[in-house]
Amino acid sequence: MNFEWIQIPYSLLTLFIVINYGLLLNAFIAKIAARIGRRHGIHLFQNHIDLIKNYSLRTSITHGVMFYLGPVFRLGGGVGLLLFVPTLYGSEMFSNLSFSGDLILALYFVFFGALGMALGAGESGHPHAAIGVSRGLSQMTTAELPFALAVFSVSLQYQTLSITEIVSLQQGGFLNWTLFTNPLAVAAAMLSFLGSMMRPPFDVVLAPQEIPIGPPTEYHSSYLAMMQTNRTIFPIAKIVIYMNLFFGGAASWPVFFLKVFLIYMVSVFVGVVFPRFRVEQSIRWFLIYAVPLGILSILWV
Amino acid sequence: MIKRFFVLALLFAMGLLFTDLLLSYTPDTELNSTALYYANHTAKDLGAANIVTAIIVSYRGLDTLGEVTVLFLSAAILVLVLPKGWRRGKRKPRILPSTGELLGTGSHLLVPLILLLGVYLFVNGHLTPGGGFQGGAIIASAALLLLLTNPLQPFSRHLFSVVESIAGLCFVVIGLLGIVYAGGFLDNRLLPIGQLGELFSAGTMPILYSLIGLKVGAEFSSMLINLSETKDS
Amino acid sequence: MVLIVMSTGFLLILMGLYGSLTNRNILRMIVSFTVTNTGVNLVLISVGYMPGRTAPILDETVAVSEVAQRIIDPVPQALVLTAIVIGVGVTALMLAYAYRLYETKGTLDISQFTELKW
Amino acid sequence: MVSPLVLLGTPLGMAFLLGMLQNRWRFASYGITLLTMTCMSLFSADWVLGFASGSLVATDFSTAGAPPPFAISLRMSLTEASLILLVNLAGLFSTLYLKEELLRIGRRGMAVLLIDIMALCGIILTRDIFNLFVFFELVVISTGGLVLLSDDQRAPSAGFKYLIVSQLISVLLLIGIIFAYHSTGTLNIDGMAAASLGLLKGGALAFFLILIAVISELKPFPANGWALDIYESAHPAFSAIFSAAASSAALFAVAKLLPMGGESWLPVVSSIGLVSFLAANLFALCQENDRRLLGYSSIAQTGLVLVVIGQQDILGERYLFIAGGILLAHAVAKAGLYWLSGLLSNRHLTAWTVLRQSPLLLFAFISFIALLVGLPPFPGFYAKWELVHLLAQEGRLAILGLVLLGALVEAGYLFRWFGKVVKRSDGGEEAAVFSVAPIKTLVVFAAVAGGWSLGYLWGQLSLFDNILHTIPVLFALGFLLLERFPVWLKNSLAIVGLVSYYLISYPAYDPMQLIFGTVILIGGGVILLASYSVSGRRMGFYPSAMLMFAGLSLLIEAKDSFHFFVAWELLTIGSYFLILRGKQSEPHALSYLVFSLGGAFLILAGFALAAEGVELFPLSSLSQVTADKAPWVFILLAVGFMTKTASVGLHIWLPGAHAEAETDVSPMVSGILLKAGLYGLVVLLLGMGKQQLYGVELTHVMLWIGALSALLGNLMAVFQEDAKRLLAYSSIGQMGYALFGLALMNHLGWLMALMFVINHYIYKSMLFLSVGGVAKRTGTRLMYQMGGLITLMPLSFIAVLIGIIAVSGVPPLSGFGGRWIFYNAILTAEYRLPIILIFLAGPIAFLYLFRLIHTLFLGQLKDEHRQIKEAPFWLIVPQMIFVACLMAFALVPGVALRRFDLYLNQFFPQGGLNWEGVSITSQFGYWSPVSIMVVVMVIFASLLGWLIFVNRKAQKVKQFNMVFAAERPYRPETTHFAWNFFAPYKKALGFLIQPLATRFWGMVMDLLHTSADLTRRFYTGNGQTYAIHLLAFVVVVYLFSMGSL
Repeated sequence: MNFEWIQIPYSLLTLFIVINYGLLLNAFIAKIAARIGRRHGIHLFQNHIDLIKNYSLRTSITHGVMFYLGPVFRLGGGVGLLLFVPTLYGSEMFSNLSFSGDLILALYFVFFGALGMALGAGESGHPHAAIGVSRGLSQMTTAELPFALAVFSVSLQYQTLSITEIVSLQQGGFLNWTLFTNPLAVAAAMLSFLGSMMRPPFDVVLAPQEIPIGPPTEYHSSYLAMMQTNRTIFPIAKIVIYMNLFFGGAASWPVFFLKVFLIYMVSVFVGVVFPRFRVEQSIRWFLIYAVPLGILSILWV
Repeated sequence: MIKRFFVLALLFAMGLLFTDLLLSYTPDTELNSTALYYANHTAKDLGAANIVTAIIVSYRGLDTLGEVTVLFLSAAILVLVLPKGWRRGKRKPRILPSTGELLGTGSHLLVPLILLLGVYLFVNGHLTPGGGFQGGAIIASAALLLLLTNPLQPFSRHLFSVVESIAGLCFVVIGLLGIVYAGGFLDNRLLPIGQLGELFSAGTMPILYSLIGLKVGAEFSSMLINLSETKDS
Repeated sequence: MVLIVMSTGFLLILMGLYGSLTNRNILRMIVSFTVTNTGVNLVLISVGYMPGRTAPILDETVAVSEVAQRIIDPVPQALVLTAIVIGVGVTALMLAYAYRLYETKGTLDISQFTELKW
Repeated sequence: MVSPLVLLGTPLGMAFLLGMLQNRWRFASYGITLLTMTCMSLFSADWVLGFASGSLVATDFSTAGAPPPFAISLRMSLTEASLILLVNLAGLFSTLYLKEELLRIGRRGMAVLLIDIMALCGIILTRDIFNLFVFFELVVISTGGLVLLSDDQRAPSAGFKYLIVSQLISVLLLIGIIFAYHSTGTLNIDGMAAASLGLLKGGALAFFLILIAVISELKPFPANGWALDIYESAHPAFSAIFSAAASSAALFAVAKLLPMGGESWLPVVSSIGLVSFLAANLFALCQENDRRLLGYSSIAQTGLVLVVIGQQDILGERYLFIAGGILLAHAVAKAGLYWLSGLLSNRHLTAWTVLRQSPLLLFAFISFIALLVGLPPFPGFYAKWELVHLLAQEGRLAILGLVLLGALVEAGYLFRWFGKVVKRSDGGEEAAVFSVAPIKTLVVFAAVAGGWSLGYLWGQLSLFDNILHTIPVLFALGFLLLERFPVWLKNSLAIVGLVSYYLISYPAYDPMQLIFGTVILIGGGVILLASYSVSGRRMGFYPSAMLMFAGLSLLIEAKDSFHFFVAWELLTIGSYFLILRGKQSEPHALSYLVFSLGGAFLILAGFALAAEGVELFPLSSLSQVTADKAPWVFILLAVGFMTKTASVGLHIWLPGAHAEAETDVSPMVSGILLKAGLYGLVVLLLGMGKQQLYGVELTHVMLWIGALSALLGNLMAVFQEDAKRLLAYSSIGQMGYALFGLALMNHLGWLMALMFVINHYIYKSMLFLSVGGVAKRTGTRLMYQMGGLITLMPLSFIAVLIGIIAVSGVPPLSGFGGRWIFYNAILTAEYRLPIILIFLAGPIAFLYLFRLIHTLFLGQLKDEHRQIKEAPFWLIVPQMIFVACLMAFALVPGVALRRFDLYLNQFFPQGGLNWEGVSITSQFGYWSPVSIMVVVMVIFASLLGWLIFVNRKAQKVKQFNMVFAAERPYRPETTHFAWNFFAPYKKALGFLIQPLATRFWGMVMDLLHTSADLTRRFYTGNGQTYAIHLLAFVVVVYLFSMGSL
């Protein structure tokens, strides 16, 4: 695979689609949650509106250089993650910039945003930001572990690290999906998925005591807008990876939308049902339940 | 008490060792090679009648040199060990009871004879039993007698040291001359061997033995004196 | 005969050692050592002895010709002489030391001179 | 040539002459003594030269014109000649040293001294056993006199103890002699040997008595209490004679007597020596009095020589070389140390700190210690090397192990002493004064010169090249002469030296060497740039640093085990001195040294085991080691190397050593020195490949160790409060990765390891430099006391930022390359379980890295730091260079790795990478650094640009202008969340980092010390008890040897 200039507009197109889908998805889920709570809930395009509003706002304060870099890292991480992974299987158009690296690139690029965000928040000099970061990182180390193990077992299973090939090897009937050929790995991965979605029971990282006064408040207007954009892109980018690795990928946009929605809902449902863990609890939880699955999956392959 | 038992146990083990030696020991019936060599060669090579003397002064002269050095050393170290300042007699003059007429006269009578005997012994060392060490010891006993008679007896310490030093020097020099003019270190054939059994025979042997005698006498005496003067300090 | 002398010598050695290792008084130790030395000297001369022979001195009784058959081994006698003299030297030195030690501490108990240890 | 009889006669005559002089003529007598000593030394030197030039052969000199068996005879050969030279020189210099004392006590004292020296020569020369006894008695008596030279009140009691013991000894000796005479009919030693005394009826016993008596003169453990008391209380100059000359003479006597008994007695001698060696070294551990400590050390060294004598049956013609090497080195060093101790007033070890006032004396001190420990280039080193090899060749492994153990303990306490001397504050009120008597100092330096020339001589005599002929070593030693010059000059010289040496030698390197060589030499040069920031002279820095670099460069050039080991020792010593320079680094430097030497000894043993008698063992033939030995060799070498890479369990020296070192030293020891261990492992694995022991795949074990090191190193780094310690622990983790990669034993694993070598050098050096700069400015290394420095030290911040992105392996920087290769490597690995640990370790890196950058540069700026400036210019320069390198390496890793990748094909043919164009493809995946960089940069730049555009008018708010629960904080401390940063993490995983290793090693040390402290108490100080000890010793040896014979 080599680079042609045409891939740039294609990638931007992917980006556009994903952003809109993500915004709608968030709004939709918020509405569902509201309806369950017998409330009317937000307007379906509320997120679009907020985003546009925030982007159009001007600010006249900054906390310093890293304060700028934080959101940039964050969003850069999101976008990069999305673009380094082929969105639709088999379509030259939507395989984005995946020529520049394989699965490992995606795996490690996840951290790019997290690191940058942490730094930016730190610059604000706000203690709670640091607390939140320390919690987030602590939880991440073990939350990512089962996923890494699953990825390893999958790449052992298919003897390749190229996402496209992994997807291609799952074609031909859903029974070829990794979900069925290597269920242990998928189980482990999905558990770690819960951890990385910033939803209960693993959302202590942005627990209420950080929300009103942590990074999101220090970050306002266009900074906030960038981070909101990222919050819409990033989960989907991640889900795309899961989809490609475990659920046979998507050959067309409708399938894509469907699979992403379903996978996303998993975390939502779990989040609605379960209460929140403290960080050390979640660490232990991952080590006790998720990691063994991952190890088994490796040994089993 | 435990210590005693421990020591006893150790000595018992040593006793075993010694008995082991004892049992493995069988007296010779013939002279072994070395002794045989001495027996056969002493007379005709060195011309000494007393083989032991020949061995001491010539064959194993280096040992003897060591011996006299040992005495020299202990005499010298004695002076070092004994605390400083005692030599100055300028502490309270020592009042001693008289040692009695008998001892006084007796000593005056005996000392010359004793000296004479000593000299005789080491001069004839190469012919008759006895020799430098015995003679020296006897000479020293004369000094002892004098000390007994009068503990305050004034001795010229310098005389002693000069005598012993000169004797030692001559011993070494004669020995070294042996390397040049004779068969080797302390070879007594520096001088003519002479007639076996005569006084002036056996080359340098009588001279050396006399030197030893003087030296030993001087050293023993100076040791006695030094020790005696520590009496009441 | 020889064995008697020799065993006496060994006995003296052991007695002397016992005395010097159990008596705390320095002078007694020195005396015991002289006993030991005497024993050693006894052993030395007893080794050279041969029954029925005479002292290794040539005189009218011992002719030069038959000397090899008549005299006893002269070497141990020479050695014992040396040993005696050396013993005397060491004893004198030890006595002087005893005096010096008495000077410093006013006691002759060996177990009192233990500032240097470990 | 002067007849040896004159050599004995002259001093004797002079002594008699002295007896005759007047007490008044003190100076005349002193002159005579000095003159005699000088002549004797000259005569014996003449003999030595004669033999050395080969113009002479060993000759016997008979006395009394009778042939040897019947009259006493002396022998003169090279051995005797050199020994009497040693004795006479010791006597001469001690006479010089003793000027005042001798003049005080007068001619008798001088006479005694003369006779003592004469008697020692006699012991060496004579071939008659009774004569030997006479000379021994002379030595005893004169010792009894010379002890009194000391003004120490306790000296007489020590002398008396000696007399008591010597009485016992002479009893044994006499009885032995007379019975030996009886059974062989001669007193001549050669005659007795010819009659093979040991086999005759009763002869064995007689020989036993003689032997045990002479050995007792060597102060063997446990019958040596008296000797220690003499060493402690006697005048140092006499102790010098007592230790250097008397021991040597007695040792030679033993060697001379042994043929009488025959081979069967050698084991007895060896075991006596071994016991003394170990016990004395052990007891020395808890000595506080310098002279007593030296005494213990002399006893130990004598024991070691005794072991060599006992092993002469296997040493062959190298016997003299080995024994002589150890003996002479010990004699010179010990004499020198005693003379040195005479310059000091206070007897406590720490009192030696006053030596710091005179660099020359300090140099003398360390030279002596190096001589004792047997470090290159001193004789002991060559001797130890050959000894160990011969022992291993003959399979006497127990002796080998014990010897090395004792040597380790000895090095331990000697270097602990050195550390105290260099680092301790010279103790306030009871500060020792030290007299600079010119003559005495001269004497000391004579010893130093002797030591170094001995080193050169042994280098010439050894089977291998002379260490003192290698250019790097000379270059390093050359800096000793430049100490007076300012830093900038020396620094420039050093950098030029490193770079030019690289330019000279790199064409000869293969790619492997090239990568290490570049990291070492060029990398060293870059780090040295930082040293320009230091002003003044910086005494001792450059010789040590250059010694380390010399060792490193020799290491990668080494073709055979000897040169490899030499280089290893050199770099260890150099780095030890470097580390020791830090303010608080005394204990850490010590533990570093002890661990390193321990590792070095393991390596030595491994090589010796592998060599199987091959003189010059090429590293390449590690592959031909016989199958039964191979795994053991592998283990020994691997463990040895892993002490350097601080693999978990052997890691406890690293954090302190790296953290406490100076700002520009930390990057050297961390970024460069650690690579030595890796290089060793590379050589080992290339040579021996996979080894199995009892069915256990050893490389598999290494995999686990590597993974554990990676995990635990990272975990421990997370919980540090001290910035430099954090970095140090992270080094453990990084080395764990590299070890893991090597242990994978496949193409990509090795590529990854090499990638880590380069990466770790770059970013760890960079981080240590910037953190060091920050610490320099803020005056603390505790992270929670810093914060908000980003505006004050922007450049340092950039360096750290780039550094941590690289370390964490996040794209697009070079760390990612390592991770990518790692994933491809493990896909082909046979073992999967250890990989899980690595996976866990990976993300943990983020924790400590974020903590590092956050708590230093972000968060709240402290009031006391508001004024500080950016780090010194010369600290920033290398950092910026490193940033550039990092970027370049991230873009085009091919330049460094490609050649190495091809090179690896000859070892691991399959699984190489494919480097076409900008993208790198493996059999599993692909990776294109350039496009990643471009994509990321484009996204990044466009977003940032837009942000800046919309917020162009934004201005920076005040430090506390933030919403804080409706409050405004006023003190930065209250709002800087930094201390115990990862509290919840500690709650969850803290149990993993129990300091087990630390506890274990601490326990070992305590065990050694307490046992030593308890057992040494049986030296009650009672002369009678000592006599009993001696008797017990005799009895025990008697029972044992009679049982064994």
